Amino acid sequence: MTSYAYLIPVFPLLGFIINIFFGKFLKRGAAWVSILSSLASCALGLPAAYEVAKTGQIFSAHAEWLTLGRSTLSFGYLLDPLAATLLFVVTIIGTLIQIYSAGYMQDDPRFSRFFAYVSLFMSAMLTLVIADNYALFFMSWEVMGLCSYLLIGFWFEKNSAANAGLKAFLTTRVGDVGFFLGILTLFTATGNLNFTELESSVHAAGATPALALAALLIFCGTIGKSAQFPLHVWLPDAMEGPTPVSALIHAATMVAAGVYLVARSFALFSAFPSVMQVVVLIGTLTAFMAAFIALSATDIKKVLAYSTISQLGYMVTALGLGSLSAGTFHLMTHAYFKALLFLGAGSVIHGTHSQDIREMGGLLKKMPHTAWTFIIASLAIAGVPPLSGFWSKDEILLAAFDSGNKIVFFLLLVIAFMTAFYMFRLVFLTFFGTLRNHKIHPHESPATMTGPLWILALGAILVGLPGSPFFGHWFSNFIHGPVTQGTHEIHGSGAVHHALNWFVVGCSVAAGLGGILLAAVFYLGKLNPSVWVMRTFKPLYDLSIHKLWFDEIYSVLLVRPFLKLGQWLFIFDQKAVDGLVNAAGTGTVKSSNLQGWIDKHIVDGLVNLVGVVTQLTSATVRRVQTGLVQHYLLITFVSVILLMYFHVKP
Amino acid sequence: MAGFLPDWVLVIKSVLISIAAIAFLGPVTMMYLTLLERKVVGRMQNRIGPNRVGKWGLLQPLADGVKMLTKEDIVPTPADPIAHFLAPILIVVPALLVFAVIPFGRGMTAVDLNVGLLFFIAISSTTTLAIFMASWGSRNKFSLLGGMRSVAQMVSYEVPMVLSVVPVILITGSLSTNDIVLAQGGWGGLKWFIFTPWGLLAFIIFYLCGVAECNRSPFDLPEAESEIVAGFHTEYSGMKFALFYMAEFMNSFTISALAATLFLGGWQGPVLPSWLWFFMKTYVLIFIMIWFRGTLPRFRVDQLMNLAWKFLLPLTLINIFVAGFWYFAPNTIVRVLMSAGVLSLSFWGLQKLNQGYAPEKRVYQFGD
Amino acid sequence: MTHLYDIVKFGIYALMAFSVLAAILAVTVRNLFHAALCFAAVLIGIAGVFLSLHADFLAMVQILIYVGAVMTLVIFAIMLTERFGDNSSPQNNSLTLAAFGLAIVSLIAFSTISVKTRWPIQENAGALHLSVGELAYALLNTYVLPFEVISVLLITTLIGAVIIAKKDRVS
Amino acid sequence: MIPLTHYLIFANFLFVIGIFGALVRRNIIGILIALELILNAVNVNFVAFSQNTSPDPATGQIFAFFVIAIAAAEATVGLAIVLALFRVRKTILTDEIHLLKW
Repeated sequence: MTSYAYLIPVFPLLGFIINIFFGKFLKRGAAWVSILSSLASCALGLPAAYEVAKTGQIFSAHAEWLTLGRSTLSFGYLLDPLAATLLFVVTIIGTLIQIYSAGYMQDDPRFSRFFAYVSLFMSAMLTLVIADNYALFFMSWEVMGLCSYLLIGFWFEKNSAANAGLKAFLTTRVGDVGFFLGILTLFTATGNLNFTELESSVHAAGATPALALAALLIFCGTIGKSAQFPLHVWLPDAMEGPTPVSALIHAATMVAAGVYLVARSFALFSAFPSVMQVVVLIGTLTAFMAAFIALSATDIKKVLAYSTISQLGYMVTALGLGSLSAGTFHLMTHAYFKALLFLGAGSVIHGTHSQDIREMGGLLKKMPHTAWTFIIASLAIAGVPPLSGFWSKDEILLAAFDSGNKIVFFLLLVIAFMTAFYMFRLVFLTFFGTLRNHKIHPHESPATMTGPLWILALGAILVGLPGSPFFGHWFSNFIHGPVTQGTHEIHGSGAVHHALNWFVVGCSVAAGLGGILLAAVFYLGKLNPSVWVMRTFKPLYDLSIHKLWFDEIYSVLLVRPFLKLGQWLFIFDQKAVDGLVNAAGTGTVKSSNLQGWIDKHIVDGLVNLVGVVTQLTSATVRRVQTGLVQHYLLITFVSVILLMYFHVKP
Repeated sequence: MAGFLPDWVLVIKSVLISIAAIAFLGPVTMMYLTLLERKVVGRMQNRIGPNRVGKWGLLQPLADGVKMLTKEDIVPTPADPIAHFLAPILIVVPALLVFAVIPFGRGMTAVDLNVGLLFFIAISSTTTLAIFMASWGSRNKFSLLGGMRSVAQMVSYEVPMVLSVVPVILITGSLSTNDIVLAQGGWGGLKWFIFTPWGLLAFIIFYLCGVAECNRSPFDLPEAESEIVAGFHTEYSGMKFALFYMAEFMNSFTISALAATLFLGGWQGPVLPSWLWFFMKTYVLIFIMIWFRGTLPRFRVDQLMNLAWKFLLPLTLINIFVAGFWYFAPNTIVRVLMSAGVLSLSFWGLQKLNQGYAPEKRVYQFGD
Repeated sequence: MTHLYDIVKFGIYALMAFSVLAAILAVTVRNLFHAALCFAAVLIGIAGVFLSLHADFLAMVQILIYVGAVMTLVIFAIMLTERFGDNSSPQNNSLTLAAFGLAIVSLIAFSTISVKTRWPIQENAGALHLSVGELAYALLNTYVLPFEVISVLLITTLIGAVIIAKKDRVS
Repeated sequence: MIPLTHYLIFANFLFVIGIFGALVRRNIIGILIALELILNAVNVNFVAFSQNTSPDPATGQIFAFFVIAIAAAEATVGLAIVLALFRVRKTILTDEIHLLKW
């Protein structure tokens, strides 16, 4: 199957073409076209991934594309463990979410357009996963950006949705420009854009500043796409899109592409410890900040959005700590449980037509399937063993512990605690207690929606196992197998390990369970200390509920200076200039009597002289500026001839 | 004789013989095509057609020629005399020139250019100039309208026509008409390009566009008698008028001949001599053109343009892709099925897409 | 065969002279339609010159694109903007004398440069035959980037021309 | 068989005539024709040089193709502008379009 790997993205592309052109005639059949095309990709992609996993080999092929001077650009596919992992994630989750969308989008007037976009997105994402060089990677990266824009603004009648789409597009653009410059820098420095030869070419070029710059610029792409600090502001707003889109693009796959980019460029990053430190810094900061904001969010999708940002920060931190396997592993598990969470949230929204968790409550009885799968996913993200999130989070904590950086380790623990807390705050507020707004009439969603939920729940439970000690850390061996031989020694922590570190496990479980317990105390019992906490730590609470004032800071940084400048100029005009003019006016009036005759005889004479000179000059000079094109043309030609003459003469 | 005359005289002599043959063939073809057309259309309309002059009216074209030559040559007073005079001459020149690259039989190409096909397309595209001269020079509103219509139509249909030829060039890898015929030899005629999915489609499109390029029915808007008298040659009489007709008939001959060359294997064929095969195929195609005229009503302008730009053009583009696939795919039945499937699917799809855009009812802009 | 060469040579020079003559007419004739026709004659003459330089494909492209397409456009524009046979207003502006002087000066200058420079003539000059395939190879390999840029330019032009020339719906 | 210099002089003639036309024509379409003439002169030079001096004879022809493509684009946009201009100002004579004149 591996030799047909290049066909994997082709099927969704066909689905896109059929849906965009003939969607009008297909009506509800559009969903079938998309789902079947995704299934075809699954049918090709999963055996290919299995082949990689079984043999541990790398499959790739490429064809020459362009010759640019001395270097050539090629395009082709690369199936290594990393790509296989992502294939496993993207094809399955993509298909499930499309099945779910068929139910969720049922009554939308632009039904076929939605599936066309999703198919295009699938195609781009799969291309990105199996791309074997930066150029192809960047192209599909941009197509994904386009799809993201289109889908966030899918309900463009709503002003906020259209604006959110624009914001997402423009914010990620900042990162993309950096990424593109990074690719160019890399190409200039090494003359190579292929992933397979990246390591050798980086070694050949040595650790030059240009390469460090390239790494940093490429990381800009990650910051934009994976919504890292300081470009994270677009992701919460992106929740304006349909919920399946949030699940597919803004939780499971596209935003993970940034992490994937770092993993792909790992050879480049790991050559520069300083760059790695930047990566760790950004990752930890993002993770902490987003988790902090999530504590107080009341919109069900916003909580999940901030949680996504936080978890992405986790992955980036792991990669920055030099643990390729931990980051990738968490990417995979996170994709499953976060997609599940979003789909669950979608189901809740579908059933209650509300997004505010303060209005909900007691949905466990009304929507049992949704509730139980949601709780499973929440347990997974909180890191409760033996669910998938536990294993991957443990890997990351272990990597942090091994790196010896106590602060990072501690922060990550705190974040884990916060994650558990806000997730179970969400769960308890939504599914337990009693319904707070009685205008809501919740009902369970149809089978096309609950089916994928259960399948994903199964995934959220099981996908952690390959990385667990029960399977001998099979996953980390697999990832480290053929790709990065030699590189994992650099930081020591990414290396193969076979024993559980009971201290780290203990900390991790304690943080998770502690968070759940605290949430239970806050929101389940009658005590309800949350109001008290809110009042006591008011500054902190304000900070959280206002999202650390990020939108405001940006508007201040960008908008206010211009307004200020304008005002300042206005005041200057009014006070200084006008004042001077007035003073001069008064002075002139007062002294005019005295100087009347001087005016008449000397000044007027001078003025007239100036006037006459001006007139004379302009009368001659204006002949040059006739407004007739051909006069200019004549001058140009004459000048060219003269230039040629002077050039040739000596 | 080789030792008798200097070499250069021999070269010029052979050139002259070719020129003479073509210069003779063109008008004769035209003369008897008029007869053929009148006979065939007559039969289709349950008439007999000309039968008074000579056996089966065989001398009718000669009589017509004499009549044309002796008619008065009228030039309208306000006309642009130079353009009005040059137009009928210039319209015949490209029509005659393209005969040079048509392979009439085995080794019977007057000039085997290595860019023969492009030569054909390039030269026939200059016809628009002559039509412009005729329509602008006559200073007659019907001429101008006819000329505008004609040029718009020719420019529009040239695009899908050229693109429909591209697959043939792609597969044979040559622009020489001779090479294209040679590439279709063997298998008792089964290697003709018309027997491939892309070839069939390209042939249909090429032939349709060719009919449009000749301004023949059902694409005869530029000369629509019921609308604009006779289009760009309204103001011409006598031999000048005959020249326009001559160009038109020669064009329909060359288009048919080229269609036969590109898709029907040219002079390839068993048993019979090569030139006979060639003429048989060509005349079948000419007969179909006349058949069109006998059966089909005229297009409306918007239908005409929609057909060219919204249907034929995308279809030819898809066809080029399919031909590229054909070139690289292994020679199996799968190749045939896949290309046929893609082409018929896109045919169906384009038809579906075009349906929505057909105007529901006619709008008379100046009707009130 | 020398005589034949002489004849062909004479033919080429005649073609050049014809082209120059037609070019002069194209920029001086009062009737713009005639000027366009003269320009078409120049283009065909230049196509002939290309043939003499063994650039067959280019010659055909020249005819196809210039005569078939560009001239059609030009004549369309003339028909849409000119009143028929209106030769009352002069076609030349007041620059004629200056332009003529400039033309003569630059003609002399350029011709001197052309004659005096010692061009590095290749040995097989004048006998290089290029097949269409080689041209295509050069176009799609060595010069693929300019080729792509040109295609972008053309599509931009297409859209731009439509937008400029279409009637304003609003007003 | 015809020396390079003769081609160059031929091209010079065309170029200079083109310049003359571009300078003296009042009608924008006339100017466009003259500009096309200049471009054609350049093309003749390209092909003549590629045939005579270049080690790779394809280069000149390829550039002639590019010039033709650009000339076509130029003609299209130019004529579109002419039409738009005519629609607004009812004239396409350059010396009657002088809004920017002093």
